[in-house]
Amino acid sequence: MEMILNFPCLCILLTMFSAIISSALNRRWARYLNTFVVTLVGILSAAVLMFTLTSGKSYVYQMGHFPAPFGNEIRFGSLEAGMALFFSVIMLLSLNGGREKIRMEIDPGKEKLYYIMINLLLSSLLALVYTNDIFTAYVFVEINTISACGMIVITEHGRTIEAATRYMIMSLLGSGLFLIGICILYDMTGHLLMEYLYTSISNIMAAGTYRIPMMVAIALIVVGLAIKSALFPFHAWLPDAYGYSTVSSAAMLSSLVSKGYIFLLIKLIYRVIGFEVFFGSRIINVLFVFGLAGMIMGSVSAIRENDIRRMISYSSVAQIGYIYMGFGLGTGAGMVASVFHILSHGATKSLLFVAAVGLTDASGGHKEFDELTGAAYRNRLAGAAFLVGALSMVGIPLFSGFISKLLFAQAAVQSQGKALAALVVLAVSTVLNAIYFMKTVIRIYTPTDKKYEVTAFGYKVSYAITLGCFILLNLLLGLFSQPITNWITQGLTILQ
Amino acid sequence: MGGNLVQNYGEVVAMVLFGIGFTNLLLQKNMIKKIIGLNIMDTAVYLFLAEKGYITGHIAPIIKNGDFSPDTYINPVPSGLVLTGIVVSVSVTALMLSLTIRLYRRYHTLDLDEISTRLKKEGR
Amino acid sequence: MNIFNMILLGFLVVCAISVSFSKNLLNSILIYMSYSLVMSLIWILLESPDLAITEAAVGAGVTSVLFFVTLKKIRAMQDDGDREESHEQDQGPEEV
Amino acid sequence: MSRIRDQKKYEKTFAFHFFRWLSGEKDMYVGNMEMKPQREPEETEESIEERMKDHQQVLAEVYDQTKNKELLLFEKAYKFLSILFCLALVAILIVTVSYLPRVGNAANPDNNIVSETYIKEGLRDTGAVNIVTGMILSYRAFDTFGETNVLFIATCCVMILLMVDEDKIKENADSNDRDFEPKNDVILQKAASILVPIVFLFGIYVILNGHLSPGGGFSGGAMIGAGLILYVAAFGFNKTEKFFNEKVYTVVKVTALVCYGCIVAYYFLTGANGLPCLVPLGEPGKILSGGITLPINIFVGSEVACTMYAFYALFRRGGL
Repeated sequence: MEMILNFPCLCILLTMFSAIISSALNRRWARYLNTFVVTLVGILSAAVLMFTLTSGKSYVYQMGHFPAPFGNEIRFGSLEAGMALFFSVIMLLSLNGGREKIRMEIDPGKEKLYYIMINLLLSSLLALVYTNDIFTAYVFVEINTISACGMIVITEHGRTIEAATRYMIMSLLGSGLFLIGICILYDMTGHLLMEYLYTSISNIMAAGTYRIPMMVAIALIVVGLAIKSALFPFHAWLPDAYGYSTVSSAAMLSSLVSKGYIFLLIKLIYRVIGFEVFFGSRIINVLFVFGLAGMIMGSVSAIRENDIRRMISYSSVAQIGYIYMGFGLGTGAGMVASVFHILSHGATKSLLFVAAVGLTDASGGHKEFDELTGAAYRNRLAGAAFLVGALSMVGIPLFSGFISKLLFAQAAVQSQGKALAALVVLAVSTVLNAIYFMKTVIRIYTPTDKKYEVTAFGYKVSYAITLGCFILLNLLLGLFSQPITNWITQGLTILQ
Repeated sequence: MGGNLVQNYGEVVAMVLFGIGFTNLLLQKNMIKKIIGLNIMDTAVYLFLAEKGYITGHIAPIIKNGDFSPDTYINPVPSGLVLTGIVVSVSVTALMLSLTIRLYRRYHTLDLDEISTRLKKEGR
Repeated sequence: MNIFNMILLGFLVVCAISVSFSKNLLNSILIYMSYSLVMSLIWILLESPDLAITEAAVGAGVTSVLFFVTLKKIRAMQDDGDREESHEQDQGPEEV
Repeated sequence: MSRIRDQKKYEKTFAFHFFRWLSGEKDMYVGNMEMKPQREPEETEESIEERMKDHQQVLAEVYDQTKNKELLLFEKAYKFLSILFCLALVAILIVTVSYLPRVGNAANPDNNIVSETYIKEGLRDTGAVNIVTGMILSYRAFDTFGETNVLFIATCCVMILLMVDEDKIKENADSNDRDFEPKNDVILQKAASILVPIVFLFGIYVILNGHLSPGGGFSGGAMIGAGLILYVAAFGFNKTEKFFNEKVYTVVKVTALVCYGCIVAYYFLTGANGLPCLVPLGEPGKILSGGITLPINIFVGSEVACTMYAFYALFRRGGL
């Protein structure tokens, strides 16, 4: 067996080991270890991505000495490897961009614990991406939830505690539904591995024996994951959690944690439930409606917001609505658009959070729009980065957001019966996006006389490099959209 | 309605308990009761799984007298899953309780609704 | 044994409902503790001694202790807040 | 050889202009584009005060439940709908159950090749007489390692929330309840001095016999943890610190987790690459059997015991 096939398993084990060892180190070494491990995971994932792209196949890696239906397994193709690479890149960049803030906002005694959370978050994300066993997925979903909670509460602020409590309650409701869905599924099929589940489910659907329980189980799993990834009516915890936690946490929560659940859902749709069964069921209509509602309501709430961080958070609600709308379209093109939007939103939202912190710091730490007037002149790079992020979110060509909107529109046109609703809401949501992002951009580019205390934060080299990398990532996603969509399409085909 | 409702009474109870736990977690105002609801919900799922693994007349899966026949022992898989689940739920419970302590220290109440109302009253 | 199983299951439902409607937090924690114990009995009846032993140690033991400690801490903070108002506020529950 | 450019020449370079632009001191195109600074709208102190007061009042009245009838109505409707939703969920689940296969039937789909193989081959493959323990530690080792990590991360998260710095302890007294330590309760101490050794022994028995009888690392570890908690409750933290303090805790936990991780990593990598596992399975029924089950049980047991004690200690006094 080739060495490279061991890499995904090694990545998961490495991140777990680094978390365990970090608890015995001091904070500086924990930081170095964390950076090293995240970089290493990125490099290894890139190697796996190259390997799977050239071979065009997917591989099953058995965890232990026991073959298929008995032991645990992980499985990787090009899509999984690419996602792992993307997650580690975004994690590295958001950590780097918020490093100063981490130092300032987190109690030095607890910084070590923060890096433990990050390491385990990465390991759970990798496991969610690679896993081939749904009960393993449940365990790692819990790790993901707990580490996200830790990342929210690390800043000592009453609001974060309240937001974390709400987040935990919502997540636990979601986990409960997810778990009972898995149990019902296990009861009907007797398997936990994805391939065997897939065969059993297609047999059951063909025979028509357990039709109703099967539908209920699928609905429970999908709704559980949707609740966990903050689909529209379940987003009450989100603005406070993103708005008041430290900036790296906010960037990672919006672009990694919720995306991990969504990627798991995509994997379940293709590998467990089956494309035809899922798109033949009514549940996609529910996802479609809630997705559309989220696109509108998230943007409306964002317009009414007077705090830049909370505004970006509400924008996340709208973007998650887009992704679920893509699921709800019920076509392969819709799924491709959703996966692309995971990438583009991940890259853009973390950029916006990191840039926003530069702007607020140049305005004496105020987050209200009144105080942000002219902030882009006080910290030019952050202003430019925010401009790029805002343009991408609105969907200006050249940037990644445009491509995802284009893909959504194309997918909507192809779908039957849902084209009109999807296109209208897409247009309305784009206009609403434009309203609140352009409002902010105009505000930060309006010159003002008011003087603010100059903080050293915005001029750190690492911060500038981070913003540059983010802008580059955004442009890459926007300019090389064709190979990326090809890769996604190919990855989704071999996912099955 | 399918025909197995009466035979599956244990599972019906598990589902009722799941519903009670879910309702408590969603609607109780008091944090402690929410957490108890969470525990009830989790144990209900585990009860459901344990019922699924049970086979009438079979014994616990600990090999006795060199008998390896599957007709002697119950299904071991659900037990293993529940064992994993119990540990997950105790860690989550501990985390929620510590969040409760912090909330109480900050706001001096256990009522989550009251906290959010107060936060809204204070404004941003 | 079937009847016994049914009685225990009925007890579980009664416990769960009374937890939801009990006014006193200490009572609901005690009820939850008995709920866990009954649950481990049921698991013995379902031939899963591994689960029973774990639930008895973790669910009825450690989790309940954690609940009690939380309640005690909250009471302690309460007492700190209004010590002059009421002195006969009940003591924190005994552990174990 | 370094070249020092004089200040005036440097001021003309592009880099100088760029860095000044970056730091917001000067506009690059100041000659090209007219930009008028915006003036702050003039406000007297009174008007600011009035505005803030109005704002506060609006917020207070909007969210005041006793006065705002619409809000009350909305909340009631919301609550009613939530209860309806929960009832519907229970109804759906019960209908689902009525379609599921019967309990206790040996022909159910979940009693398939997988569970049969676990029973038939479990002892030969893993060396554990207790199939459940053998299964979760060998066949599903990845799950179980993840689960141990859940415990670990939960401890870290509780530490983030409740850990109190040594110097801050004096400032806020309510965060540590050293005042609430037991005051030499004779009955409790006598009972504990009898019970604690028994609890410890039983826990160790359960851990060491995890592959032979019901139980295993998790239940045994929880028992030892409960024993530690009982000891602390009876004799106070000062006595416990003599043999179980933060240092011991860290050493035990990290060692246990690292050893467990190494075993698991070895097991995964050899298994996937088709190499034989060099751990002998031993003779079934003996303590020293079960392949990797026994060492993993010991490590998991010590980790769980540490975690349970850590939860209690963190809850009680915000430190270990």
